[in-house]
Amino acid sequence: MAILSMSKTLFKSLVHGPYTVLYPVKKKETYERTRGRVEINISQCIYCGLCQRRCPTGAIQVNRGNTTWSIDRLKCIQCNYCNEVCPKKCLRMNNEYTSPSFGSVRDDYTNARVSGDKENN
Amino acid sequence: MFTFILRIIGIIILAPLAGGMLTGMDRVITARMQGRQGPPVLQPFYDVLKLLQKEPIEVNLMHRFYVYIALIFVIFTTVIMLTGGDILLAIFALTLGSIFFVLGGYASNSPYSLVGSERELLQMMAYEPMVLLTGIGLYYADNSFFIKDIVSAQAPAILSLPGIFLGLLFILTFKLRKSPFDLSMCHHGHQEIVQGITTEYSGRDLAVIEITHWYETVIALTLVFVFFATKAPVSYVFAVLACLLAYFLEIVIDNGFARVKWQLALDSSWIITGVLGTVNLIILSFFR
Amino acid sequence: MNIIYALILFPLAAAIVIFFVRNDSIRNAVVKVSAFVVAVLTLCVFAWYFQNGISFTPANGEIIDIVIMVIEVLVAAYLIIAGLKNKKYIVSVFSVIQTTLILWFELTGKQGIEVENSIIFDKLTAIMVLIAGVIGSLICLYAVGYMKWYHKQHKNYKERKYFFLAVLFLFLSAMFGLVLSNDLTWLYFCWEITTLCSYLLIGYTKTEEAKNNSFLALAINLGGGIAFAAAIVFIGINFKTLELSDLIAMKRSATVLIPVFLLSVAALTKSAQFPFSSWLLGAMVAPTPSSALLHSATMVKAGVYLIIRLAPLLGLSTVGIIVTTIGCITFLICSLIAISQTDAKKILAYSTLANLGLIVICASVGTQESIWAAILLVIFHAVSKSLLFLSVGSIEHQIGSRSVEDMDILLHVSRRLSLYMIIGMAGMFLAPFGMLISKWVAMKAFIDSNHILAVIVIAYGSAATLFYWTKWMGKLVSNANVKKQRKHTFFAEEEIPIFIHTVLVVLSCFGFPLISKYALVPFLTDLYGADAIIPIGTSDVKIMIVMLGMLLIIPIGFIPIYKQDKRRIVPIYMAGENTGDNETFYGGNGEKRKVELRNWYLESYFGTKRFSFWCNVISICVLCVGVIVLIGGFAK
Amino acid sequence: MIIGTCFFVSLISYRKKVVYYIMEQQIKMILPNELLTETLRLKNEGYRLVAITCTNKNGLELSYSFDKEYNFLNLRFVTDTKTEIDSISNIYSYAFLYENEIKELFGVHIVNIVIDFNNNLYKIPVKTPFNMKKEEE
Amino acid sequence: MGNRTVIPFGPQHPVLPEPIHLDLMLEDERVVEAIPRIGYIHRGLEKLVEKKDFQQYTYVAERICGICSFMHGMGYCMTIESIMDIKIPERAEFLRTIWAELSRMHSHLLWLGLSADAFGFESLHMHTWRLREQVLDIFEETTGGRVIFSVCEIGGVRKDISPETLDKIDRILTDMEKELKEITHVFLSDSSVKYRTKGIGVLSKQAAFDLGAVGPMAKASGIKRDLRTQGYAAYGKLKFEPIIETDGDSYARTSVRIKEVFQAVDLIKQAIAIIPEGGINVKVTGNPNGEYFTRVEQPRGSAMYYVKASGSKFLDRFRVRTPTFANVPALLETLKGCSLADVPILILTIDPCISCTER
Amino acid sequence: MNFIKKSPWILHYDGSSCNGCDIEVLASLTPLYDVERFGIINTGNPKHADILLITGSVNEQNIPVVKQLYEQMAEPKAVVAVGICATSGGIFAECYNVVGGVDKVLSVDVYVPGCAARPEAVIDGVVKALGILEQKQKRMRKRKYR
Repeated sequence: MAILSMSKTLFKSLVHGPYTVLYPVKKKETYERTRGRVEINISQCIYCGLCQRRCPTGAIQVNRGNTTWSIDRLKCIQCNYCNEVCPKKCLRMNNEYTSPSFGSVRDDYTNARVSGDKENN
Repeated sequence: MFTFILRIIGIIILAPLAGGMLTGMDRVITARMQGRQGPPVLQPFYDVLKLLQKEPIEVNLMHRFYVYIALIFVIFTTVIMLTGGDILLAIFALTLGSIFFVLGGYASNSPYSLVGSERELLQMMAYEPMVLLTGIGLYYADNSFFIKDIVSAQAPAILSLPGIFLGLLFILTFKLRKSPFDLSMCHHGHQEIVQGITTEYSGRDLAVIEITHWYETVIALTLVFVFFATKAPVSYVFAVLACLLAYFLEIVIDNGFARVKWQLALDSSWIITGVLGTVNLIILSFFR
Repeated sequence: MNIIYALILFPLAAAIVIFFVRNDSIRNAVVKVSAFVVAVLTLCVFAWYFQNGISFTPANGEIIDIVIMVIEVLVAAYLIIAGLKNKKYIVSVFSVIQTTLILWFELTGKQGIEVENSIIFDKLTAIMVLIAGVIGSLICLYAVGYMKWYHKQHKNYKERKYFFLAVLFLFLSAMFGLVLSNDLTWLYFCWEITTLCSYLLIGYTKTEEAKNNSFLALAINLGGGIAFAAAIVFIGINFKTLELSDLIAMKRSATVLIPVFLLSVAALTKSAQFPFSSWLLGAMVAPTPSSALLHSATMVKAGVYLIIRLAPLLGLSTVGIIVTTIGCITFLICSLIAISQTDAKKILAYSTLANLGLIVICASVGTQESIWAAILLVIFHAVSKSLLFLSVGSIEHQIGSRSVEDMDILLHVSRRLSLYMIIGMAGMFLAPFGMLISKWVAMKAFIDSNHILAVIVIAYGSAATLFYWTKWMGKLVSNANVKKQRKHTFFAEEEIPIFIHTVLVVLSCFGFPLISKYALVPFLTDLYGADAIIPIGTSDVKIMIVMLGMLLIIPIGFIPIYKQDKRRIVPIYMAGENTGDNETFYGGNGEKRKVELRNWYLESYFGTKRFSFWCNVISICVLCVGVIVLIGGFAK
Repeated sequence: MIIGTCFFVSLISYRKKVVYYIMEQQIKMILPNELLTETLRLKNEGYRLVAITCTNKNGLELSYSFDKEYNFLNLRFVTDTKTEIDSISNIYSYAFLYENEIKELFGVHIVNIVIDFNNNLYKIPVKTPFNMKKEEE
Repeated sequence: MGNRTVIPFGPQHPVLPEPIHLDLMLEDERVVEAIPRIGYIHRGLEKLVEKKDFQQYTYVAERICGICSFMHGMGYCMTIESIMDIKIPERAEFLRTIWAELSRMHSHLLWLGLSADAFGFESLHMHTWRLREQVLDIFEETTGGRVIFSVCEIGGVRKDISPETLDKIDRILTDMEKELKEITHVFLSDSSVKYRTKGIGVLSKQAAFDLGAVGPMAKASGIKRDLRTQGYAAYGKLKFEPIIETDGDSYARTSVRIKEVFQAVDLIKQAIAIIPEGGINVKVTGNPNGEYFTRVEQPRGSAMYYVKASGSKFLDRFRVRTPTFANVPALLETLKGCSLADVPILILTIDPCISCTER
Repeated sequence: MNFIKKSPWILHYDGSSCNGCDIEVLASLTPLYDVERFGIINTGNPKHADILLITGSVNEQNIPVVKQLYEQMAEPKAVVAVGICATSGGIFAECYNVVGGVDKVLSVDVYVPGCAARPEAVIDGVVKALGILEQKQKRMRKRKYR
């Protein structure tokens, strides 16, 4: 009969205090490899469209004519495949994840200028 | 007469506040034991106030009636107990309230509510003998069923009723709906019968159930209280401390056990009642 | 002419008339009128003699004695032949034994014993007469409505309504005689007549099961009759008296306790306590009015009535302890077994057994408080239980089933009926209704008289009681969806008695302080010579009246709230697989599947099999111990 | 269509040149009507069913995979949607899930399944999704 | 059967993390019959091979299930590698092994937590999941994702773990082992937990064999079968014994999983000790042509992958037989005659991964 | 005062996700993230819930379930789609049995991206939904008093 065998852990936790990361106030540190969000250094992009073709979900749209590179944040699965295939290595996986939104988020990058919904960045 | 009415109003208002605060503390301590930060202490009040603001929905017309009437009878019990009334009568009134609550579960005619009701009834069957024996034990000890007489006795009742007190502590786990005996409904809904009787209640009705539970907490702790209180006012301090300690013990038990099945719930409580309660009573009856 | 004669003889006459009227509508009219007259007579007798009571011997006692003897012999002959014909020899044997015994005594020993008061009407008798008269007449009225459809639903039984109704009235007559007699031989005669009525009614349907059960009932009750007869002989020979009141007035001694024990055994058989309980369960095959009248409200009360009468001699005496123990076993075990039953009448039967057990405990404890509780229990139980039986009878009529599980649609079939039913059940186990008040006082009485076993038994037994009543109640309030309304007829003859019963249940709760003050306290004071006090404090009574008031007022108070607060109705939670009608969900193969909800019966825990045998063994052992102790003369 | 029902019963075993982990790929071609006898034989030898796989390329190619300890073996035959294939759920009770699935997704006509969901295992908008091309052609 | 309660259990139910439906037929609380219904998560991802090329499909394979994500990715890659005759670098094999065993730890801890929740032991659930977070931290540090790693690729792995990080992992695991012992002690010895698991859902060795049970379900019934012993990835170079129990009840299954957690710790430590230097991937050219069956041991049991390719970028057929699929018949067997209160535990006891099952 | 901001109760339903988001939703209840700090309870019962948290895309079979659950919730209520599958169908969008994101069936209030969505993102999403709940509550009250 082992009853209350949990009590040691319980009291230890009571004394130790919460293990909780008080998230909105304090953030848990991210790691270098943490996959958050794809970003592009648009000035280096050559609009080859390789990322668009390789993207498993079709989140990336590249338009060579308008020199725009855009990504649908609600489609991106952060697989990092685009980054790997990019011949110019101008794509980068950010540590910050895309924050939740009220509607679809499409980040458009035209040459050297970032446009789009600031709130959702 | 006027002061008496004032007192009753005071009880009706203050008892749920105390119960709510206790529940809030319970949630914080539980969270800390689980290594979590936990909600604010006032969280139970937020919950209830939110529920009161929600859109009222129901599954059929008769459904809500039972929880309101249960609340009324639980308040009635609280008033009887805290004004020093007859402890057996209080127990009966409480039972009446609980039965209405159970009927509420049946009235929804929903599968999970029904199973919850059955389990709740089974639990009532499991703990009711001990509650009755507690009243009887107190009568043996102090020759009165009236709480006002019991709390002004020469010696605390615990001295002659240690067995009964332990038995009561055991069934408090049922009363406060704590693990391992939270078969019929528990505060965290991860259970095979969803939320048991409360599954079909929402909004205001759920708030009423929550408030009922606060009153019940006060009632349960009053039962602990009377075991320690004597004529001397200083004993009241000890009695309150004993209540808090008992409540803390329940929290520890809540966090230290897996939920049992009905067989063990019934067996264990009847055996505990049978051993602790009746042996204590038999010994007492010898010395009468 | 004394009105008491009228009380006894009128039902007898009615029985004979009803037996010979073969036209349905005329007979129904006769029954209705007779029932009404019986009720009026009862009330008259009650009003006349309640205050002062009366005790007397009829002028022509000897003729009555002879008539009784002749009828006894005829009945015995009938029973012996019936026993032989159906190969139930034990019945014949029992019948022969007791008739010979009593005949021998009547012809030899009885000579020279003067009976001063053959008939005594005191407060207890008044209450019993009131119960038998009022409830009896209501049930007779109900039987008219009940029998109207009974044979339509059960086509395979032979229609013998005239017989059924006649026996009911015959029984009423016997029951009045039973509670009024002080002369033990008369009491015994009435006792035997009730046994006969019970036998006839149980066997009414003439099915194999009914036949077997009726003979079982007969055998056990005749067994009790033997004990009764032996007690009479013993008393007559040893104490040269045949008056119950004289016996009670005697001092406890080993010799006095022997007839007391025998009478108690007789009472236990009549009240169907363990180990004699099986007959009452079998009796449930009879049509419901007879179950209500004989097997719960009145006849079985005759047993406990006798024990209440004997109470001053029981107490903490050997016999008292034995009877208490048997009562304890019956109360606890039957409460537990009732949990495992689905048949409504079976539940009621077990509940009856349990409550009779409780009354037996109260009576045999024999203090003023406990007898106070016992008598109140008799009253409340009679009213509530007969209400429940009648309601179940009507429910069977409405929904065609006696199973508790089928009653979830009752709310849609007949709202009124379920309300009556709920009030009846509340009367059985809820505060502030009668049964609970009496239970409470009983508990207090047991504590005060240090019957610790009884206290514990009552604590556990009540918990079990709570379980089976509440789950039944739950079925009644559950709002099962029924797509189409069933057509039903609820005869006025059925509803009026049920309604009056319901009113009585509620009124008796309001009125119990009055009963206590005007009937019980004087009776108990007389019986014990010491001032009896009401065991419940006035403050508690007030609170209870408040509670009762709340129960009546709150539901009405809710009506305006409901009118004002209309809500959106959503389907019940079915884990997201609702089909939309609260009755079905999309099941395993994607097709609609009906939700079925069933109560718990915990067969493995509380099943009959688990308990019955051992409890019978234990209670037989207890009785044997009693016999040994008494024969050895150790009793005190 | 019937090309797949190759009329030879042969044991083909590949050996891969992978150094670290080699898994025996035994595929035994059988005829549809030999399925039950072959399965029964394997069952008696102590084999357990691992999976039933259907491939929709040049006819419906059914592979029944079995294992005994770590030994891995496949039975294979080719069929079409019309041929009745006997269920092996009488031999391996737990085959019913695989068979129902294949029946529903590929339209293989498997009969006598112990627990037959009648194409209700999954609720899908298209009928036999893995066999759509055929129907379009 | 008028005497039975028939209730729907799931798809949405608080004890079910994933939707599965059961029609439960109860007598009192005893389950007389349980009829399952699946298909709530059926996506039809096997068909997706026709739309995603075999490289992209790695990401789909990983998302067959979020708990055993790595194993699915690895199984898929191994199959393609076998078809294409690719020998991946040894270091990659070791890295795969380390991640696979970490996944096993994560999966078993997750399961332990859920089962604690199923029998109403909330604090145990919380503490188990608290420990699990440390494993997730290792994942995040080494792969960049907490549950979906995207680290396996055809021809090796995408990311290397630096020696410092390997040391750190070793340290973390050493610390964790102590805490794990404290928590698992409760699972194995607390009487209230034992009351809920001992003798519940007993599956005899014969029944487990006949019903095709795999993984801990089979191991707990005494069937000694662990595909890791066949030495895929780097398992051939590590020392371990498959864990078995013989009771076949829920307790035995808990015990098997707990032992496997410690075994996983041990295996990771072994792997870290002998991991060779070198590259982590080889370049893949061309398209696969041929077919192959691969079997790997997942936390839940053995999984089978089958790929048929005919030289194009798109595969002809991808098929996965997941362990839960094989365990469903055993689950239905154990459900018969259990109590309603045991249903959650019994469902969890096979460690159901419905999303794997239905694909 | 709107107390709904202080105690949002969630109902989690797994549409047809890969489990990744589900376990992250569960993880956000556990010590490290502990959403009970905000009064959030995972009720598992639509009747009690304020926020419907859906992970995974919807398919033929679970569309009625999702609708049913939403209908059984009391106003004010919000829908939060967690994970890429729930927002757009994700990598499975082209599967024959995937209808698409949750917004194909219900009006989604907050989209939480991520594959799998991190617990922090789940918390952010729920907190964002609180604002919507508050507005809905205000609207509801206005309707009531009009």
